Amino acid sequence: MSVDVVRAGGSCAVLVVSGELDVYTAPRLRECLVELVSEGTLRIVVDLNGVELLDSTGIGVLVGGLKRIRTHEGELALVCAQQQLLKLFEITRVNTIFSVFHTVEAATAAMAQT
Amino acid sequence: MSVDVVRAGGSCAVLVVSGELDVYTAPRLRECLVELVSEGTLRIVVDLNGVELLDSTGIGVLVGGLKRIRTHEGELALVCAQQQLLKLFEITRVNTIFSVFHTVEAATAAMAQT
Amino acid sequence: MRDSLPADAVVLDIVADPSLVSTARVMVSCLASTRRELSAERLDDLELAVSEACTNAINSYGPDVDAPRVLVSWKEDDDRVEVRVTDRGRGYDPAQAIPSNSGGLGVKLIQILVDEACWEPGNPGTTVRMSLKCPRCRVEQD
Amino acid sequence: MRDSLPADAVVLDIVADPSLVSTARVMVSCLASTRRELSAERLDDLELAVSEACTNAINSYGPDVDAPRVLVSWKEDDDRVEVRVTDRGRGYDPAQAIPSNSGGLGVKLIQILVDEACWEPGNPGTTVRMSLKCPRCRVEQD
Ligand SMILES: Nc1ncnc2c1ncn2[C@@H]1O[C@H](COP(=O)(O)OP(=O)(O)O)[C@@H](O)[C@H]1O
Ligand SMILES: Nc1ncnc2c1ncn2[C@@H]1O[C@H](COP(=O)(O)OP(=O)(O)O)[C@@H](O)[C@H]1O
Repeated sequence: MSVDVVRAGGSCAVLVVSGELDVYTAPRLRECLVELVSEGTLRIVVDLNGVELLDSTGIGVLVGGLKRIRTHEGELALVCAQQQLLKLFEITRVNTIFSVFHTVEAATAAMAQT
Repeated sequence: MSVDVVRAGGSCAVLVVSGELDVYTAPRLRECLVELVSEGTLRIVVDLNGVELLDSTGIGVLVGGLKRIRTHEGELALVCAQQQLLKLFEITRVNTIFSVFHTVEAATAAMAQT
Repeated sequence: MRDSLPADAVVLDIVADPSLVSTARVMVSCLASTRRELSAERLDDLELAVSEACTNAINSYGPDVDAPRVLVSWKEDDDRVEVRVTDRGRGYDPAQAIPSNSGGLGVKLIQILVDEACWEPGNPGTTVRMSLKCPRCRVEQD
Repeated sequence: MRDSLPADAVVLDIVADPSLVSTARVMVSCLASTRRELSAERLDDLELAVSEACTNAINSYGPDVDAPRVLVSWKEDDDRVEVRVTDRGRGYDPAQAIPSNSGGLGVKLIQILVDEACWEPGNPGTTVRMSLKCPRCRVEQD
């Protein structure tokens, strides 16, 4: 699993995640989210299009990140166009708490309006 | 492992092998070679460029195929441009008994001259 | 820990460590993709279920357990495959589990992703048995 | 068959069947690629050595052996990894082996592909220990 942070101007960042997001690798994403929020990045887009596996621990980290950022009145959106992950978001009802976009462009555009 | 037989006109055939050629899959290649030789195909090119793993059992099948075809005064050539396999041919000295070409075209052209 | 496993099973025996869950996934994925007719989607489902089960098995051990291990086994017949994940941790009875809002995602996913899932007490620990209906490969590929 | 294995090893226990050699390879390949700094070439070398060792272990059993099995274990420290392949077959002593023209490719390959290889008698059977010098991954990847 790797996480690349791309600054998108202002208090916005895109996190490009690739590989497998599981009980072993998810803590690295959590650290990254915590660090961004604590330094004031309050608009975060997590790009999951390069993710090959996402399990409940990974989902837990995303939900935790969302909660954390919302306590600072920020926002976190997901980018995902993969059928397998979209199915997972539906099963777990994660799609009811996150905004999910197919492309980074759509997500950052929506973010800019909040 | 999969083997596709491509007729190249006359008594010549190209065997396109892909996947892993090991103790489990090599017998399928052996059967294929035996069948071709027994029906009179005496110029065979084995294209190994799609092979991801070749072990000593696979090499044994190739050597066995060469021996069989030579008793019928035919010829068998290998196609391979992968460093890992070329290294293996060198270590095992298989390159001293086979003609190894980088492309199918080079191999069939050489075959046509025998 | 291995007595009740069928004699012809494939068994992976790992230290209960998060870094080894990927090894359990690739083992099951290799077996499933080379030996069974399964769509890419069902293969992903099985991999994810194995991942969840291993995570729970690892989490079943307290921090002070000496040499905690997890077994992942594969068994198949003509109609189905069964993957079992066994731990000797604190034990789990899904009938007694208290439904909560935050947790419970892993167990729920396992139940949805595979055709049949059951949890057996292990005295100590737990074995989760997950099975998928699928025919053998006509020609095995790799 | 497992008594002499280190407590923190990863162990794969398979039926001695050619169709399962690929599973042994992917297990070792996953462990090596996620945990160690190894070039693609050395990774291929290790996979091939494991393949050869498993093939020999499977071939060590006669056709009438009941439930023959092969163990593949992984063990690592800061400087090196060791893969062991254990069978309970007819036994092998490389010092006694008769060099031949046709055979002997598998054993020779193992010796060339890994940094150190040795064969130990198993009473019955054989364990081949293959080790590769390589550092741990700085950041583990997958
Ligand atoms: N193998 C197991 N051993 C012990 N407890 C388990 C096991 N599997 C599941 N559980 C229990 O079931 C609960 C729900 O698990 P799960 O659905 O994976 O969600 P979470 O782990 O996020 O709580 C866990 O908190 C744990 O108490
Ligand atoms: N684990 C083993 N158990 C018994 N015999 C073995 C084992 N490994 C190697 N051998 C012996 O060593 C010989 C050489 O093996 P190898 O180099 O793989 O070539 P081949 O199998 O083609 O003869 C085998 O024929 C076998 O007799």
